[in-house]
Amino acid sequence: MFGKYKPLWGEKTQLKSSYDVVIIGGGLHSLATAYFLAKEHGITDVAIIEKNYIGFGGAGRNTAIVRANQRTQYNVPLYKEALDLWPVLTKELDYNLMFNNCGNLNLMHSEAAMKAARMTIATAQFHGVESHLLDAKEAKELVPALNISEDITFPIHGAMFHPPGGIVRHDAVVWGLAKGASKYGVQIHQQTEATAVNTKNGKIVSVETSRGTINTSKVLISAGGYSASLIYGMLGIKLPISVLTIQAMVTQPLKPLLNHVVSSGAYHCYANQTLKGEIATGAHMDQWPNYTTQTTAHYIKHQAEALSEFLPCLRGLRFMRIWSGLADMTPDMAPILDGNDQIKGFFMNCGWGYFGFKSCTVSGKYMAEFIAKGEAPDMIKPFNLRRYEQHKLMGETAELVTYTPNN
Amino acid sequence: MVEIKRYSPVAFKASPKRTEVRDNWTVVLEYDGEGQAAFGQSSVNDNYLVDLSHITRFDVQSSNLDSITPFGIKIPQGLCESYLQDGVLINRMNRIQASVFCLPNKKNEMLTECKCDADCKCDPQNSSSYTETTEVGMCMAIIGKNVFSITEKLTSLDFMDSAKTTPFLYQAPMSHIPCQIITLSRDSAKSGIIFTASRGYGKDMVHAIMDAGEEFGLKPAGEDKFKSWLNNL
Amino acid sequence: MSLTITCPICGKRDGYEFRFGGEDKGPRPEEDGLTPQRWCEYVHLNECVAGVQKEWWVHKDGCGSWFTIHRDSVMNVEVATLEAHK
Amino acid sequence: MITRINQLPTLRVDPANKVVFDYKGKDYVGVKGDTVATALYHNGVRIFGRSLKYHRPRGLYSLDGECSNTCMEIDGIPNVRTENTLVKQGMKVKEQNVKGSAENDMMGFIDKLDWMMPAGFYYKTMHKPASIWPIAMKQIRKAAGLGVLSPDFEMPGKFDQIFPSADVVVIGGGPAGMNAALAAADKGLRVIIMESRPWLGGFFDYRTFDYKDAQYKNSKPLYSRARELASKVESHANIRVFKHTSVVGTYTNNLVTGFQIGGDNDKFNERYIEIRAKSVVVAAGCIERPLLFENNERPGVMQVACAHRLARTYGILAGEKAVFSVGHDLGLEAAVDLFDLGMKIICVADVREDGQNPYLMIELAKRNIPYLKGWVASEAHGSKRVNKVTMTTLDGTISRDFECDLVVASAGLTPINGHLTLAHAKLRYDSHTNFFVADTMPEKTHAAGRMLGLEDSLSIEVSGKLAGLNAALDCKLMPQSYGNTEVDALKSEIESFTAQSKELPGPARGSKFVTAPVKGRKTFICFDEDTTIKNIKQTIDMGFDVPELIKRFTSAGTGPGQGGIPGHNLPLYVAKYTAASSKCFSSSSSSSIQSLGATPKPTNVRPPLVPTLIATYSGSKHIMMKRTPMDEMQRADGGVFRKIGVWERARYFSDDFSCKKEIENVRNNVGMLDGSTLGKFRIHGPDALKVLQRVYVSDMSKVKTGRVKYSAMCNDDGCVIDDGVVVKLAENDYYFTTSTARAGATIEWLRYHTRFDGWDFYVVNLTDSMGVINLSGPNARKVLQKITSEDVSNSAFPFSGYKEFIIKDTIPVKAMRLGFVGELSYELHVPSSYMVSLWNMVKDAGKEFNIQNFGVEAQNVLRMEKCHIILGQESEQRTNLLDLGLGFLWDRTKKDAKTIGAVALRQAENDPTRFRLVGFEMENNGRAARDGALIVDDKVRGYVCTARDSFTLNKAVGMALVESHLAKVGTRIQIFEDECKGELIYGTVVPMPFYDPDGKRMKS
Repeated sequence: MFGKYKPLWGEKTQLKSSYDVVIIGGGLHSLATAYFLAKEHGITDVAIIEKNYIGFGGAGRNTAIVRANQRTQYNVPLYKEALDLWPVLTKELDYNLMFNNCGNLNLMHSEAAMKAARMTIATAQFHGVESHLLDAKEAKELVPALNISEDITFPIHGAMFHPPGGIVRHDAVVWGLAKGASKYGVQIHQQTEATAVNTKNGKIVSVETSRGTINTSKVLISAGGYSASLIYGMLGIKLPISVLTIQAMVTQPLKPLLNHVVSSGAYHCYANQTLKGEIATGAHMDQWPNYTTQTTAHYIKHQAEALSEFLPCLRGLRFMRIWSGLADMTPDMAPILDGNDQIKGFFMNCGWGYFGFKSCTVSGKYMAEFIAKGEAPDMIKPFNLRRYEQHKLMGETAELVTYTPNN
Repeated sequence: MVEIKRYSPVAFKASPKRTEVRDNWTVVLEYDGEGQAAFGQSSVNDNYLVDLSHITRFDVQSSNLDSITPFGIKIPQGLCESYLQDGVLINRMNRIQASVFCLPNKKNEMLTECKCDADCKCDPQNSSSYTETTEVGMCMAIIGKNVFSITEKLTSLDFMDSAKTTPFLYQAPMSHIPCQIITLSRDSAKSGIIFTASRGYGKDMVHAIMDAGEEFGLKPAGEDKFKSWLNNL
Repeated sequence: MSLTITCPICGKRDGYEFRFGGEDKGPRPEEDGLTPQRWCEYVHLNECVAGVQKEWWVHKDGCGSWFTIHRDSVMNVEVATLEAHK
Repeated sequence: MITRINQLPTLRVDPANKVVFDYKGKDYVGVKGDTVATALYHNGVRIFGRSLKYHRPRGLYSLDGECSNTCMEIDGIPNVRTENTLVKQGMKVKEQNVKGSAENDMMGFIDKLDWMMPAGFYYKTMHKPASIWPIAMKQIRKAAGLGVLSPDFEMPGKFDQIFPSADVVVIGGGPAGMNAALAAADKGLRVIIMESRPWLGGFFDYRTFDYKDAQYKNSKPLYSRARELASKVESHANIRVFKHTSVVGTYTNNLVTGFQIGGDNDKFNERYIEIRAKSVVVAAGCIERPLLFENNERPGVMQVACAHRLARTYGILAGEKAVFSVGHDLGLEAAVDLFDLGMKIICVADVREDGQNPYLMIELAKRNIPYLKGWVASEAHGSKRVNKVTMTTLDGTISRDFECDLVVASAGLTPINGHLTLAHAKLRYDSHTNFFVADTMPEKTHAAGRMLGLEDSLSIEVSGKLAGLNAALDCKLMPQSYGNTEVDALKSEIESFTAQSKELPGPARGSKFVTAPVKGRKTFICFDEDTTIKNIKQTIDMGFDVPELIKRFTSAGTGPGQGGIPGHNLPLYVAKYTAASSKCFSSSSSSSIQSLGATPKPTNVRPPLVPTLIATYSGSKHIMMKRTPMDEMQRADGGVFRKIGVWERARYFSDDFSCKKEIENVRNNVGMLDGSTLGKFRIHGPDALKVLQRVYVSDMSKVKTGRVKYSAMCNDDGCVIDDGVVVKLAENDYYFTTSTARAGATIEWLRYHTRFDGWDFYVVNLTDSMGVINLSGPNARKVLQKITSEDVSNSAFPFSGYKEFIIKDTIPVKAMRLGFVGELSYELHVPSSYMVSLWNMVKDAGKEFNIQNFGVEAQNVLRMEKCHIILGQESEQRTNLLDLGLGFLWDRTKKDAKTIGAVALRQAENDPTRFRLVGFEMENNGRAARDGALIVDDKVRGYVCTARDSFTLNKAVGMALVESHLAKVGTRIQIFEDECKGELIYGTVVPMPFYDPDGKRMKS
């Protein structure tokens, strides 16, 4: 049934002196791009260059929550396709990604939030994605632990219920994609640091790494929270990104209590129960740029205060572990998928903020097409970098941009 | 006919025993059960919360603060230093700004010796550098033996910082609300702070402080208790 | 991590009393001949330094001052100068 | 029940003081000072629970709660560490994760199925065919998890929080910590010492040992030395002692967090503690390294200190016949001491080849305890509890079985490094101590005691003293703290102690990492997650070669006890195994790859270091909201309140949330609204006007005395962030209002956007100082005229006028003629303390007109009919000033002002693809579309901002943001609402405003 224990993503190999495509960063978007480059476009001479180990960054630190209830029409179809891909990939990769489509319940705490939810729900439904507005009582029927009384900081008015969303085992996606990509011949080089990207006459020529130089005409940087720093550092391209540390935590494991993902914008908090029984909860970001994956005393206390109010039974539970990762935030909460613009052969996939997990497979799919064909597929055209100088922010958030990452 | 009264943003769950009407404020001099004795003379738990929201306060701003002398008193030069004289408490907020509190024991006839001309920089009511801020905030004092045991439940500020000398100003949050807090005394038997914060938070702030002070027997007290404490400093 | 920031008025305080105000990009650009690219750079684009950078902060829950500090974004600690911790 | 030894001087229980508690419905008796675990053990309970995956029986192992073995449900709270919880009268205790009982668990058979569940088996199974996954998932969920919590559980008890200040925080109340605290406190510094047990004393506390070569002048047992130190510490005026307090987090800049469990006289069950210190001393000591052998977690197997402390601290002998398999002198000491207390010691096996304390060897020999050097336990037997143990030589060549009911097993010590690593110490594996030791220490942090590898009592005490002095030096070197002479004296004192400590024994050699010569199918490296040695091997073979990755793949170290059990063994085992299996590593020249195998890399430790209740972290959180001066009166009038931003506001005044009556009353009569939440500011000083020119889009030099000017502030994208009115009080002296939401950020906005200009201006936030009554409706003037002698006629006080007057010679009023709701309106700004009086006057005056309150929702509809926008409702990130039709406010001529937003507006003004704000009415007398409905064709083209069935206009109208090609009057718009199932509704773009387009009503 289990056979021999062989390396899941291939034996370790020497770094070659050239590849068709070099991908910097060994996270989910990179692995997915490599997988689709190989599978869909027959480009298998691909090297993934990872400084630590695959899944070191956001891939292993995210909420594991997936959903397709975004705000704008540019995003919803993208995330819808991502949702549809989980079962497909489970089969293709022959690796159980453990998609638990338990549905997401996004709490609303004011009339204004209910209006915003209605717009989001209408947008979802317009694109064929299931999503409904519930009142507070209906929400409590779904999640009996909810406190729908008035005596909390943000009383619950209702909720946006999005049944097709849920949780995917994030580590499984990393390992599954690595397994799948390496099967096609993609080389994954861990413990290898990209130190420079060289250009000549506006074209990519090579990548320098801690293990030597690689000649290539195509480079993708999709290194999650580290992308913006790498892209500016290596190529001098500034991005509208602020890298923030985002934290999450789990409680001790418990028999089933929460059957849906519950989240609240006002409380800056989500909570769901993992298959193991832990309540995973998080969402806070310190509102200033950071490359640290440290956690804060401030936040774990804040989280306890928030949960104490809207899921009060959890007061009897213990926090067990808190960790953090990086989120590369853009002012309009939408990513930057671009390439062949400033430098020929240079592609970037960044700015996903805390949406990088939900989107990884589909972003990989379209970035692979972009790299293979040299032209951005329609699906991701709106996510270009130039939208900022054209004063056409995407509106994934309604919030106005002021001088700070948090406005 | 509607009676014209001024209301404090702060209300205690205690019944006033003696009151006095002053500039339309009904100032509580003493509450039932607080004990008649002057501060420091009653027996056990001498910890009191006093509402001083009625005392007149001013904001004063100028790029040349040295030229301004509220009620004839110089504004302290050091940042976040406070100065108490004749019942006037002046707190240096930053390079261009100070706050002025007229405590209950302030003398009334303070400006008689002022020799300024028309735009008198001593008289808050007459100079454009001043803005009256009495109404902006609540103002309360916590006095007694366990003041800093109470405040440590509400803020991480180090009131006992040996680098500071009383009175001094903190501009910082207490119970998450930005406050101006002046430490008047750190003498263990008669410690005391006076603070202001946005008026709207009055009700919740009292609740938070009374809850923190419960284990130390914190009680609401009238203005007289504060005056006797102040006179004892 | 537990950021503290030294306010020029109030001294060293808990970082949560402050609000971040962006990388230091200098004064507003002159408006004559300003291109959309240059303006976008001033308004939106960042260097995203993983290391020490000069940045703006306001003491929102304290004295209200705006000031700059140097901070190491890798360790999330205030440092004395750009050179420190490099 | 076993007899308690109740005469020991080391006891921390009071055997005379009985405590009755409930275990699974039956009364059990413990004594005061017992933990729940010791009380149960005393009562003969050996199986405390069943393990997560295999349902293996689990019992007492460490006595410090490092694993979930003894987690139970207490008083409805799941996963309580019974080893750290004092038993209390009436407590209700239950076992967890069992079907049946812990003793007879019907799920126990799973232990035999381990071959089906190799490392990460769930990734490879249960997805083929896809349809079985949802079913499998349900079963997994049911099987997983330990405790049970009901959704309506209400946490009992009182939880509190404190943020005390200190110069020095000492973590750990053992001999090193106490010495550190005393040293720093003697220098006049404020010290806090935190100790997780309910008493100070650390690992001296239970030891009667009195080494014959002891360095103390008056040789005495270690426990009395501990008590002597403790009484000094507790009586020191500068030291604050937090006992029964676990440190859960340490952070940069010396922030330390923890929680304290309340004692009998405390007013809290638990309280959260957060301290910002100037310097920190970490003297957290050591825990034992679990010994790896088959069934190494069978009930009856326990660590050295567990057996020793059970006897010495609680008076309980853990078993009758014990076999010891140890790697440290403390094991030998325990064997000798337990022997003396009456335990039969069958043999003591020691993995060390040499280095034993000769004195202890003599004592063992004196007692005829067989001593097996170079032997180790290889398998524990007995299905539910130990009845036999197989002992083996390290090379596995000779084995022997011993019958016993207790196996005392420990591979040696490992330091508790979490406090250091959380504060960013970098660890290095030290082959002398076999410890991970801190290579670089966090700033102003000092380690002391056993965690440095010290074993000699005096060395430990001196290291504590030194750490305390160094911490004191940190404090005294801080700016403006102390004079030079004091610092110099301290420095020389530190030097002399350093010299002294060099004379004392240094870090002891630690026992090597050994594993019993077994396959490891039931050798558990992590108890909580049921992770075996075999699992680790499988994982490494699959290419996971970093401990952190192995941890993720096998879950080792991610259970309730976190790294407590596997923290030391996992990295060492991985290093050993990867070094042995060359296939994991290519012949690559990269040194970073090669280095992976040989050097052990610690796994990450994360807060909280001890699992901490959410209730405890939450502490005594208070909801802090702002209330307006009219709060109570509006509630008395039936106001339905909502929390909006920082404020509580009256949104409705009846159950009719369409607000028909409130609206009609304003349109036809007169209503009053509490507008106190508006931001209000005074700006003055020589450069005040310049500032206004910078932040407002209009030409603010044109503000006329006695008039109000409406304008807007934009951000650098040209988007409107705020709107309000400005009044000129005097030259360079203005009063202005902002929207409620922007009030808090206004001053910083002004200062930010002028921070390079060096302008001289002063701003005062007067938001809370002024209550605001919005008096609106055709009868508003009549009402106002009744309370003031000021001429408020339309000619004396026209639309857009500003007036100051005094009501009844007492109440100063700033009055403005505005028209947000589209009627004759006065906005009266008065000092907040007078607000109640004025409100009553207005009500009194309005009685004859039947004046009524109106709330925020009524205002929302009224202004919508007038097409006045509310920011955030009719605007968002994608809309700028021009998109909203507010271009008339923008003065393009004041280029020198560098007005915020102007650049972006110029760049974007000819872009045809932007959104536009339009008014629309529903077709065919249809009902209003819901707010948030979409405007669509085959794509989304915009959305409805606000739309209502207008009682005033007798039709449904609204405002929407649409792409500009749909903005022309007369355009038909298709509206897609949520749940419409494809049934669109339709509207037509109409001119704005809908109500009183000429503004006659608000201007009359």
